[in-house]
Amino acid sequence: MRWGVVTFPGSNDDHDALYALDHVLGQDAVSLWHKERDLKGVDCVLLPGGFSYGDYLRCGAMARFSPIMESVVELARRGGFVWGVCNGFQVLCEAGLLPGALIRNRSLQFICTPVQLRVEETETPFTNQYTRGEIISIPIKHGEGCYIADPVTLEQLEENRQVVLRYVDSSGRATPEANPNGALNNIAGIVNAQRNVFGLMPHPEHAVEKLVGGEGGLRLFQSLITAHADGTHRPAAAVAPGH
Amino acid sequence: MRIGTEPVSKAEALDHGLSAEEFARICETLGRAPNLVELGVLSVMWSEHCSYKSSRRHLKQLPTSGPRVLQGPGENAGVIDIGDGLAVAFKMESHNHPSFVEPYQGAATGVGGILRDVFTMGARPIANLNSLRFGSFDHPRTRYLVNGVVAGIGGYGNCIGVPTVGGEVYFDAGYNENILVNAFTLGIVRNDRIFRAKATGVGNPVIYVGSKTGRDGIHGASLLASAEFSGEAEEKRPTVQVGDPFTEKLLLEACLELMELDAIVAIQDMGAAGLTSSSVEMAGRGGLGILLDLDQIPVREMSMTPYDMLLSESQERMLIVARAGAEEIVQGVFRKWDLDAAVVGSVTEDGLFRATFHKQEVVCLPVGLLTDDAPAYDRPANPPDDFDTLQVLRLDRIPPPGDYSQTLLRLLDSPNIASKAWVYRQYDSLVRSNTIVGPGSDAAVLRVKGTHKGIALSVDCNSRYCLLDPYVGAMIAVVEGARNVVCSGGVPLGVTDCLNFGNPEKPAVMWQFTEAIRGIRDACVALNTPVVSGNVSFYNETDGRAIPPTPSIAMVGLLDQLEHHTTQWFKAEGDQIVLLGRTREELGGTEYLAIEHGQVQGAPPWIDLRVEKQVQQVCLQAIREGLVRSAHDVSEGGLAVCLAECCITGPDPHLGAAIELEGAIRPDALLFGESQSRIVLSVRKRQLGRLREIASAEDVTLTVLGEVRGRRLVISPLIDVDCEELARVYYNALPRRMAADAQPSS
Amino acid sequence: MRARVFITPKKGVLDPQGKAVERSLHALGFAEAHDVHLGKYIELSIEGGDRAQAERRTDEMCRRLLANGVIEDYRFELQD
Amino acid sequence: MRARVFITPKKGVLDPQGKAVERSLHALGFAEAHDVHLGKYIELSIEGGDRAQAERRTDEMCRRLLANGVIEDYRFELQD
Ligand SMILES: Nc1ncnc2c1ncn2[C@@H]1O[C@H](COP(=O)(O)OP(=O)(O)O)[C@@H](O)[C@H]1O
Ligand SMILES: [Mg+2]
Repeated sequence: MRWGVVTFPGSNDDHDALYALDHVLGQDAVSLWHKERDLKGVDCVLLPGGFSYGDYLRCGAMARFSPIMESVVELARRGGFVWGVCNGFQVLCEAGLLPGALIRNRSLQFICTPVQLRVEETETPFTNQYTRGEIISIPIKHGEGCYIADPVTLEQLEENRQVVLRYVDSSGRATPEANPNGALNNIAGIVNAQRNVFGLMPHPEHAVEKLVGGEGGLRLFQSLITAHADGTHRPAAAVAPGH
Repeated sequence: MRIGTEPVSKAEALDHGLSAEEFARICETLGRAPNLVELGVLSVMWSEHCSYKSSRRHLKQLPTSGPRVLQGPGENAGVIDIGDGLAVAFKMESHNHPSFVEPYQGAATGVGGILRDVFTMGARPIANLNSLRFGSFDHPRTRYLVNGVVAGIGGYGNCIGVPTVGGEVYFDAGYNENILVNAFTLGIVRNDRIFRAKATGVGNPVIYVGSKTGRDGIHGASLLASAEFSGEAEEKRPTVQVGDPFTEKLLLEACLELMELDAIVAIQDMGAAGLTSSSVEMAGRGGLGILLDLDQIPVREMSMTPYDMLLSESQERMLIVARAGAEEIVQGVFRKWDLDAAVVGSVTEDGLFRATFHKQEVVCLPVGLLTDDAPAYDRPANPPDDFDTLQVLRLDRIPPPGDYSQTLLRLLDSPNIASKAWVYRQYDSLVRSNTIVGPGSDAAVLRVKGTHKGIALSVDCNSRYCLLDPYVGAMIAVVEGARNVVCSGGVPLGVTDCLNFGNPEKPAVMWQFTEAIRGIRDACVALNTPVVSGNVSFYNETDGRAIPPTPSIAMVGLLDQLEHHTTQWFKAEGDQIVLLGRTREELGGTEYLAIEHGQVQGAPPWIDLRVEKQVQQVCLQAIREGLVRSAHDVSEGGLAVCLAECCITGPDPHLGAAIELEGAIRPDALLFGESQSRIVLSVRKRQLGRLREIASAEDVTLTVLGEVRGRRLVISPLIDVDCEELARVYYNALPRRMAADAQPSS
Repeated sequence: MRARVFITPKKGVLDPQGKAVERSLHALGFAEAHDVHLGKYIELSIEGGDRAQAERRTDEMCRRLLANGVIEDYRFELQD
Repeated sequence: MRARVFITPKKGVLDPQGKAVERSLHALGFAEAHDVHLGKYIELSIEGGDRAQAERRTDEMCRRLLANGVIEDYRFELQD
């Protein structure tokens, strides 16, 4: 399948996502420049970590107005895959493709550390290679990763099984101590109701090689590759939108 | 607006920090008194910070060349070849005073500055380190400063996307009023694409790129770092520099992109003394002149004077000498990244630094006067009066601990020994996905993509040793850095230093400085690690009290095969624990003496460079042969702390050890003494024989201490503690102190 | 015209910064401080147009960019 | 008593945040926005004491904790 990784001027983990896709997973991956609208026919757009436009006002606040995001929103509306990691997750919330928002960590500090995650839902194109309840380790590195949403939204997310990943301790319990940033319900990652848009704070692209951070994130990518191959979630038309 | 073209008086010159003799020399050379703008230029270029006037002649003693050295000191960063057509560019720099005044911004802009030094060379930064010194936790401002500095380093490095992979932090009352913030960056560059800051080609355009110029830090780094602090310095405080990492990220990407095109002749960042030093130094290296048209400088504020523009230390700016006709190429790239690029001058053949403003010439100075002919002093140097008494340690008056387990726990609770995770968790250590070993082991290890190689990095300095004996202390800083690199599987390649001292006009400080240089020289010669770049920070004094001498050393090493990378923690039950090197009865300058007996006293541990080299050789050889499961050097806290760290710094669950210790020396020296040239290895039982062979071939003492076993650290008969207890103390020491009630900023 | 924009966390939304500031104030002996909330304050000049237009435009800036309606409220004042 | 504190970057000190917001506003077509500065807005309640005392204490809070005097200015208003 063909992947596109967006580069905003302040993106940092775009190289890492491309490296993971291209070098480690052998995927066809291209870079997408924020000032352009052409998605180059990709099946999945990945919005990487970093500080899109400096993020001095609010994380991801500006990115949603970029030309490339117009096309990304359209791709998502047509059922194409859109995946936001860290800053990418923040952008997706700002753009309204995912509900809720990400605010300052409870500690008010940036945190870079591996965390344990429980895979809550496997019936998504992003997690079909895991078993429900499985615990994986992936690093986080963010200052504003505390997921919040209003009570109604939160309940809906839980009810529809849209909470995909939760911070847990090594025995799998979603305790306050295991929650690195204060996220409500220990939420680390969610999908939208249609399950084609995925946002998470941990960085799976930094967990795809034994040598560098382990392989805890590898199957997130493989899940999507599988889903794409099965055609279960194929977007309506994986071509650049007209403009 | 006062443009400042009238000749200045001697009083004004003294006000600018020049001495009467220096001013007389200037007038004599020029045949006239300089005007105010020129005085500003002269005062910054002749400041200690820019001219190295107290240190220049001493720095010449350092070994700076070697077969791999592509660029030694004198450029923005040093460069060492690592094979495969690649090289590493690296440097360390201080941002001490600014960080004391405004910890967040001071530290942040320190990181920004050192990053520019490295990407100026054409290198893509891949790693940052930081070396920090704070006052004691009893001091009312310490926690505020720690919080701000750490957040500032993280804030800048995380945003620009360069991982911070290691560093060091010490707390000592000697830094209560003068903290140290030293930042290091390493970048990767193709060895045939190194950019330098040497202006050539008369008529070539001089192009200003990056942020606009404001009144930030006028006389900031240069003057602040060239004079002592006192209460009233706060009043004269220039506008504090504020960092803008996002703009720097744009600048970084734009510069690296431009470097792929054939447009740049020379490039230098605008750091201390901004536009002045970057133009003068580029002209100086090329033996040419530069003419600037100050009306073209992009400014942020109205009514900036020529003086302001030339001396501003606004961040995130670079100066480029481009190939004539390449202006459009430069501007095109910068436009893509939404940055300003303005042609502000040209290279001239007259050897003069000239600047015009509103069509009027406001500066006309010989470049030579500002560079090579700047003053250089041979300042008097004498040991401090208390040197001899400091060295005395009466061991017979040091009672042994009552409970060795408790002593070990107290050492693990010392902020100087405890885990620094509270600090480095705030740094993105992963971005760019090269981090094989991040912070928390002896040295960080990064892979070099596209090769089988790795880079190992460590920064070290025990300033307590340096206070007691700057010669020995400096040697130890070098060899400890090398030892850390070796424990991680790397061959030490070269060094950058950041020499932090008090007021060089005091003979005692000057003596500490010269002794430290001698120590660095001897150690670097012995280890074959040239010093390729560095920085001197003098005047770290407040109200006449100098900091402990602190020559921080960053060591860069190379792993030919990445799979040789090694970490410090035990790996498996049953592995044999081995000590390389000998333990002497040395307690001088130890953390044990300070924590348990409240003394900073005695001679620091002795160092025999030949033995050190042999020990490192054995460790490397064993790692290369695949014998070593873990390697950890013995440093602060001695063997007991080293073993505890081997138990608890790895992933859960922590592995214990069963150790039998015997020796003919005092048990506290055996356990907590800090004898040098020691490394603790763990190896599989069946590999022990081969390890013995290697050690005996190098004539290195090898002692089998015991084996990895259980969940307790047992050093019979004196110590027996559960690993979870060790870990609890070790990991909580900093968070506990930092979580205490908030401290005011003033 | 000069606009002053106040952005505050919506009622009920977590405000870790406000909490931290309150804790610090107490630690420093300001026991009388309560119910601390931390928001953003933005000052800007608006060129041209009349007051009504400035009002409309500032509101639009807030809605589109300056505040995130999911978690923040905004208010603004205009001055000549 | 309710206090509203405004903290702004000192004049002459670089304000990358304000600069970034201004750039963003222009990119969104708000060409009329200029001279944008981004600061903090803090609301708190002060219990007990009279107005004069509240004023003195709030000022003290600003100096000691809320504003960073090296790079920021502050102003505040009190309301009953
Ligand atoms: N300021 C810092 N920034 C990043 N990492 C740090 C910092 N201080 C210490 N560390 C990391 O913590 C670990 C222990 O540091 P230190 O005690 O100085 O090690 P050593 O004694 O082996 O030199 C090292 O991996 C080091 O890189
Ligand atoms: Mg070490």
